[in-house]
Amino acid sequence: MVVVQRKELTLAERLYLPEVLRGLSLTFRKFFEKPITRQYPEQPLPTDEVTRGQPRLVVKDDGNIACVSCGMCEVACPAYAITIDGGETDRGIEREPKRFEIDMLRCILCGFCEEACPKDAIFMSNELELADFTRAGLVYDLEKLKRPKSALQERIDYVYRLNNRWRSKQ
Amino acid sequence: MEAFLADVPEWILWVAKVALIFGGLIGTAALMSLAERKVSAWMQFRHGPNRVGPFGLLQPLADGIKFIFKEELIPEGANKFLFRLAPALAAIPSMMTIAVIPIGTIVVGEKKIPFSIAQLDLGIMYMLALGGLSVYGAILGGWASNSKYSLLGGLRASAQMISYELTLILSILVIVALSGSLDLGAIVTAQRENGLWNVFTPFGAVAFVLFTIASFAETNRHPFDFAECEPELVGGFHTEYSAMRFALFFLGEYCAMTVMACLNATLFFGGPSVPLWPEAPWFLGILAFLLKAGFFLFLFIWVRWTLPRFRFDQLMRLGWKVALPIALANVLVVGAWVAFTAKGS
Amino acid sequence: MSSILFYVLALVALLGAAGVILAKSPMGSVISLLGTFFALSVIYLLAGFQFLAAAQILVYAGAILVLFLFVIMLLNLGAMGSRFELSFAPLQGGRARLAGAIAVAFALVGLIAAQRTTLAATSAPAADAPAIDGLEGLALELFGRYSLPFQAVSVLLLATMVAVIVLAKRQREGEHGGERGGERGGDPR
Amino acid sequence: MTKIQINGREVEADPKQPLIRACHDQGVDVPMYCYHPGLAPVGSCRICQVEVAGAPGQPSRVVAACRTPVSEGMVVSTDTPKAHDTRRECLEFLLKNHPLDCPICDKAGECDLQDYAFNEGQGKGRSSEPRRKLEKRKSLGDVIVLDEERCILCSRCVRFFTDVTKKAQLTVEGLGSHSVINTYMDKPLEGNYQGNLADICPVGALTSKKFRFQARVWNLSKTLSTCGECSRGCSISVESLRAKQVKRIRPRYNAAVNQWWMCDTGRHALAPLTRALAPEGEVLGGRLRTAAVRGYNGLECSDDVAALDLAADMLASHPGTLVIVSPFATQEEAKAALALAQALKATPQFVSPAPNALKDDLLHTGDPCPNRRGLLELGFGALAPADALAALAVAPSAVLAGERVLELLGHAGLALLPKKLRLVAFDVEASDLASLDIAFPVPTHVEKSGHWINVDGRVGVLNVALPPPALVRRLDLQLAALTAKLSAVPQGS
Repeated sequence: MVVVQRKELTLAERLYLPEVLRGLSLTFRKFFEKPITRQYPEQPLPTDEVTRGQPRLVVKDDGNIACVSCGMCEVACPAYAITIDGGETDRGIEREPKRFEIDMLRCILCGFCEEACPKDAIFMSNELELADFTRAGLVYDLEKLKRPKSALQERIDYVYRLNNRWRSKQ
Repeated sequence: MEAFLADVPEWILWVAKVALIFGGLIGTAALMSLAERKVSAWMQFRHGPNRVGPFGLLQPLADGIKFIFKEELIPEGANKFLFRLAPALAAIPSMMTIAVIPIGTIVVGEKKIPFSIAQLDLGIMYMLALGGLSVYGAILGGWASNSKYSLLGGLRASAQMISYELTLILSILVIVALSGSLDLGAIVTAQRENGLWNVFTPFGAVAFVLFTIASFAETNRHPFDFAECEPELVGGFHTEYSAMRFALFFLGEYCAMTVMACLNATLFFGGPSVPLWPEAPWFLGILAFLLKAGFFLFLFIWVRWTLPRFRFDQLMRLGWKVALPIALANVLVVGAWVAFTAKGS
Repeated sequence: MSSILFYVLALVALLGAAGVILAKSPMGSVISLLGTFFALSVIYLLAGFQFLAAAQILVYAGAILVLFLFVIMLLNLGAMGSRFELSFAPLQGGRARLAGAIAVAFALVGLIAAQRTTLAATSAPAADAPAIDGLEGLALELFGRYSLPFQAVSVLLLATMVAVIVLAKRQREGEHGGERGGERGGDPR
Repeated sequence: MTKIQINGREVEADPKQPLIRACHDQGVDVPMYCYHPGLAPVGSCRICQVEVAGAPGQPSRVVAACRTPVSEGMVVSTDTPKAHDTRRECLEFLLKNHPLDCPICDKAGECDLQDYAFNEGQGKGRSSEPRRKLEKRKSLGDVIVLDEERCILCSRCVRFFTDVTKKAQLTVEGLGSHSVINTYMDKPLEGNYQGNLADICPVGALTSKKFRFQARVWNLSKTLSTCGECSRGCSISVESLRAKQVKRIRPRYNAAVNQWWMCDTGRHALAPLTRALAPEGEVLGGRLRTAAVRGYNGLECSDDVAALDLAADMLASHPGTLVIVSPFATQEEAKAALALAQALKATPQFVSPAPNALKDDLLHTGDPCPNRRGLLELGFGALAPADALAALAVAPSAVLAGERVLELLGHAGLALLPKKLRLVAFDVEASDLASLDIAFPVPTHVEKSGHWINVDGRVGVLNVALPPPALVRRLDLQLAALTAKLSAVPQGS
């Protein structure tokens, strides 16, 4: 059995009032300190390259989507959030997604799709907000997922750097 | 203007004063609900409500609208009559006590209009009588809700009120003995004539500390808010209340706080007298009163966000074994002192 | 005007008093008693006894009834139901009727006595009344002329308290050992 | 039989077969691209090289297992470093010009080259030369498209036409690194067996135009089934996507019926299987989804139990019923129809359309009735559509049962039938014919299980590849329920 020996209190502590005053002075001093909380919608959360937000599809500089609908992200997705239907295109890559849906209600933002993609077509953007009034509205289609490459560049560079480090250790 | 005011019938002045004071009281209570959240936020490095209006100043209004439009629920098995009566019992007595507080004197030309609704000889008795009734709101509300949390909240409220009311009365009695009157106006006048606020006299200082502690307990405020006590009782006596009835409980609590702050300022800090300047103009007096009362209102919030809640047996021990003996001894010594210095008639 | 008010208040007081006895649940009794106290205190005010009125509210309504409520809630005497219900059971049975008769007789005697005193008071000079009303006057009367009865009543109260404590203590003896429950736990004193 | 040793194990092998077959028979994995068990071996890809011990005192040799016959006492090892190295070098050479477009390639997921490169290949190419640039989308007729860059020149496709259809259409054109597969004179491919090229191509060079980019193969759920396009009853694998749509039909090896092949008619017969669903709440205009009963506004949705009661009453009060089933009826459905015919004292018959012109020497029989033999053996009489319509025109009532029975009888002919005919139909689709009184929905043959008997008397199995619509029940159960209700109704009342 553990017996916790109580600390013998001094007279000032036993009188209690001085301690109360000490506490009051502490809170009063803190009263004038700068708030550390964030005014969320006006001051959004800081994001940087490590931020793993929602997956987005890269639109290359020529205006075409980088995705060739190979289905690797669909396979990698542990939450079965991605559904892709491919189709033929006249572009050199022959194949592009006709339907690319991510059910954001299922998506767990794990980033496996980003890792699986052989075409650098899907990256975790720094977008964090996710809200809608309907469930159907949260199944993002191709148009909702498209982002210009420049918007994702920071993350793309980060992923490349990460992968290069991994490669050099091999 | 002055001539006009001089000719105004007495009853119109009275109605104007009632409107002003009650409006001020309810406005203060509303502002306090905002101040409570703002001050707590600042003490915790937060912003507090700042969405409704500039600096969140319209937040009480938004809250009020919300309270009005929310659904009122009466629990099954509740005593409907008492359940509906309790919020009114909680709010009305504490609002009525403001009537005897002397806020100052308005001077218009030659005419001096005392700025308080009533100047009773037994002002303090009146306050204490009504103040003692405010506990009924908590007790009956807690009992009528047919909920174990509410019942326990009501029980605690009654036990606590009885315990601390003694201390409260005894500490006021010291001031009454020192001033020789139950009239609050007379008490203020006595302090002004002595040139010394009661808090700076040795007995007054002890009484002040006891009064402040007891007033926290009487208004159910931290660190003695056992009647509500969220961690154990979910919300205590008002657990089952919603919408405007809940708002009335809050209004009652904040009005009681306001009155206690005013009383503290009046009894121990000379009410509307300006320090070191007895001939100060009348509006400075009112301002001084408001500042003093404001400080005690701030103290209520300040203490709430500083001290942890007592345990109930600690509360009772503090009340009966510490505060009450000291208060009794204080009364005894003051009585002897007053008797032997033979200042009275 | 004031006499109409008086009769209304008197009626309220009497109804409240009846409610104390007749209410089915203790809570109803307490609420009825509260009504009676209020009516009485307003009657005091009408008669000009401000101090008495305030003291009535302060002591009876503010403290003693709260104590009653506390005890009733602590005992948890069954559900009260959603409205007041009256029960006339206390008025049935021979003994109850006898007791009722005696009570009514006492009340009558009291009323007559009061009536006579009031008549006597009205004949006396009216200058006495404000003297009793004021705090100083009351204090002088209480600690001067009526000092002995006041002390006697205090002794009676003391005796009652002692009796209650003795009764409570005797009942609890043997049930518990030392009474140390309050000493456990955290208060560092 | 010859005794040889494979990886240290004494086994018996058929001396008429190449060594690779002996290895595969023993479960020893030897990769192969150009070799196909249905085609003559040529040994052009060299990926199947294994190590064979030499004569005593001689060093061991590495030989292509597909071109080496089994000989007595051979000691073969597939797992030695030497064999591995040889194969790896060979693989590297094959991959030298192979484009890295697996993400786009339809073969990905079932590609031999991809699998072996993943298992044995190296992570990086050592070549600094640019890959050859060739035509990526070269159409070879209506069915097949060729990606010349992906081709590893195994010549399986060339040999398919020479060995299987006996009508050579493809050749390897050019020399060295300029070699490509091409048709003679750039003519488009013809014949009913072009689709097999996409199956036998070991890489993604030859792909099916119909299936191109339709789905990733690992997403397809494959169900073993039987083709219903002719009475051959080829064994097939029905491959459907997300339990909604049949995306592809491929032949499945069945030595007795179709071996590795199937015709394009069966391969592309997706439309009859994956029928467009009528919009919710609509009975007609496509697929029947609920029972329908003639009301004031034509055919109207009905509860199937109530419709069955009504059908039983109607048939009982109009004796002399014709019972005609579809040639697609399975044995189980035919049995149920037989019982129904007995209960109605009718002669069971089935619609037998005339043979079509698709008949060829290889697989297609030209007979569009997949279960003709089974129905005949159960005692059904064959009835040409014209005869059937003539009989219906004079009959008081009739039951038409089975997938596509109305379609095979001809909607034009059915529309001319007299109104007094009491007609009960069980079909996948139904139009609002004037004489049709009650219609019941049935599943298609990829939505049910059952058996067909093919022209040679071999049993073909049907399995459920797609779930049928919610309220569609099996035909045999519906017919049995109708029979049961009929026996409860007094006859001729």
